[in-house]
Amino acid sequence: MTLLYFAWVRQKTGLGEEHVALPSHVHTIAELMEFLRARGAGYADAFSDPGRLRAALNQEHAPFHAQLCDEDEVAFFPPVTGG
Amino acid sequence: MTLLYFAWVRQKTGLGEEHVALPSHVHTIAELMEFLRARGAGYADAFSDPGRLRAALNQEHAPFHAQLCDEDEVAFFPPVTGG
Amino acid sequence: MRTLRIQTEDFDPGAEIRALAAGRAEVGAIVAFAGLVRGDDGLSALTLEHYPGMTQREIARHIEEAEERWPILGTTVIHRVGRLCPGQRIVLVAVASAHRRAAFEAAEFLMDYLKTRAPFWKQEHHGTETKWSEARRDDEVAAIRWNPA
Amino acid sequence: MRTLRIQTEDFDPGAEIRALAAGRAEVGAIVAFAGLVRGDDGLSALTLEHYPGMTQREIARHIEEAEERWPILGTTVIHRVGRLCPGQRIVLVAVASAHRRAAFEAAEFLMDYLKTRAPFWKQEHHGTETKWSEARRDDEVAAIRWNPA
Repeated sequence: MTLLYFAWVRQKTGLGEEHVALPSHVHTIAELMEFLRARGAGYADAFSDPGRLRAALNQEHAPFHAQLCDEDEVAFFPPVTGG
Repeated sequence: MTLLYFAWVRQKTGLGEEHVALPSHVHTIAELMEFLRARGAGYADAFSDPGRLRAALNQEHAPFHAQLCDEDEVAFFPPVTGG
Repeated sequence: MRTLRIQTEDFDPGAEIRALAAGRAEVGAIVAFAGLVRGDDGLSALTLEHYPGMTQREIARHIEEAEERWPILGTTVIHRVGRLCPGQRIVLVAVASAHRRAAFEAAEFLMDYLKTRAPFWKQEHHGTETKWSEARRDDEVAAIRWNPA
Repeated sequence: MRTLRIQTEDFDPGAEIRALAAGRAEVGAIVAFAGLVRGDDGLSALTLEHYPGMTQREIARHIEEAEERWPILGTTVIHRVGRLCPGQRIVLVAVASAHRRAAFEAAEFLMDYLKTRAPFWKQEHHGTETKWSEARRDDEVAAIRWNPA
């Protein structure tokens, strides 16, 4: 799947985009965040407080209980500030 | 006093501006309209229906009972249509 | 910063918008309204007439009222008179402010005044026919909403 | 007629306004909003980041919603991203309609969306200090007024 990070989430993970295989035990965005948190110090920092994050699934805002497939594009970012 | 006519009032009187001495028996805009109506066919037509006219006294909208002085500028016109 | 002109010549909306913001870092929002002559019902031209002394002072008074009601930083009002054909620009109102809400409201307030109560009269030309426009009810209602009795 | 661009380059409000009206005799009103970077609190620059795939489709969807809600004849939305300094233009929304009320309301609706819910993130540079802007409460309220629950 494609993962995108914006604003300070991108800064903390150290990258804007990456491609990962969806682990078999990860079915929701919440579980994906849990999985990502274990990938290193930057990720642990970025995903330490889910309340500060928002997610999009295939370019639409999505709640953390949304179900995932391996072809999905999932984005993580802080609440949008608008233009 | 200075009299100004706009839009179809100007067309009916045949002129946009004129200067007249305020007759001693004319004290209000209503009386001025009565006086003007007697000045010829074009004036009679222009002032035949006061309900279709509006007036301004010294460049401010004014009711027909407004009092006049000889130095005043009085304008007659149909209701404004805006720009 | 105030610009108010009644003129027969055309104007350049882009240049007026630039002038309102030029060198003023506190301006965050500019709302510009450009009005054009519509070619409805086979209209071939309009002729606009106004009462010059009254137009200037009434528009200036409404700009002052807008400045009192909203925190605006600059206003431009340009209105054309004379003969205008469909597609030609007839009026520009542009308002600068720190934030968008004030700029939107002040621009709409000024346009409602100009379109309903400013001392302009319009003659409509349809081919060889000519008639004077009547004052419109819905426009009166639009102006009244800023000054409920 | 729809124009939607997210770009780093500047734009020309006058040219965009002209393009919206060009050759269309049914357009009587154009409302244009130009947003500029304010130099408040010693701001030296902003850097805007966005989510390209989402920005385009969300803005397009809001333009469609505006077209359904108001009788509008054309819409232009241009939003800049990247590094912007105080005084620079950041956004343009322009709406053409037959009458002014629809153009004012649709332009304000689109601006409220862009300023509050569009997927942009802003980094504020004050000299050598840099911080991410927080989402603002009053803007959220402004967006909600178009969609009361």
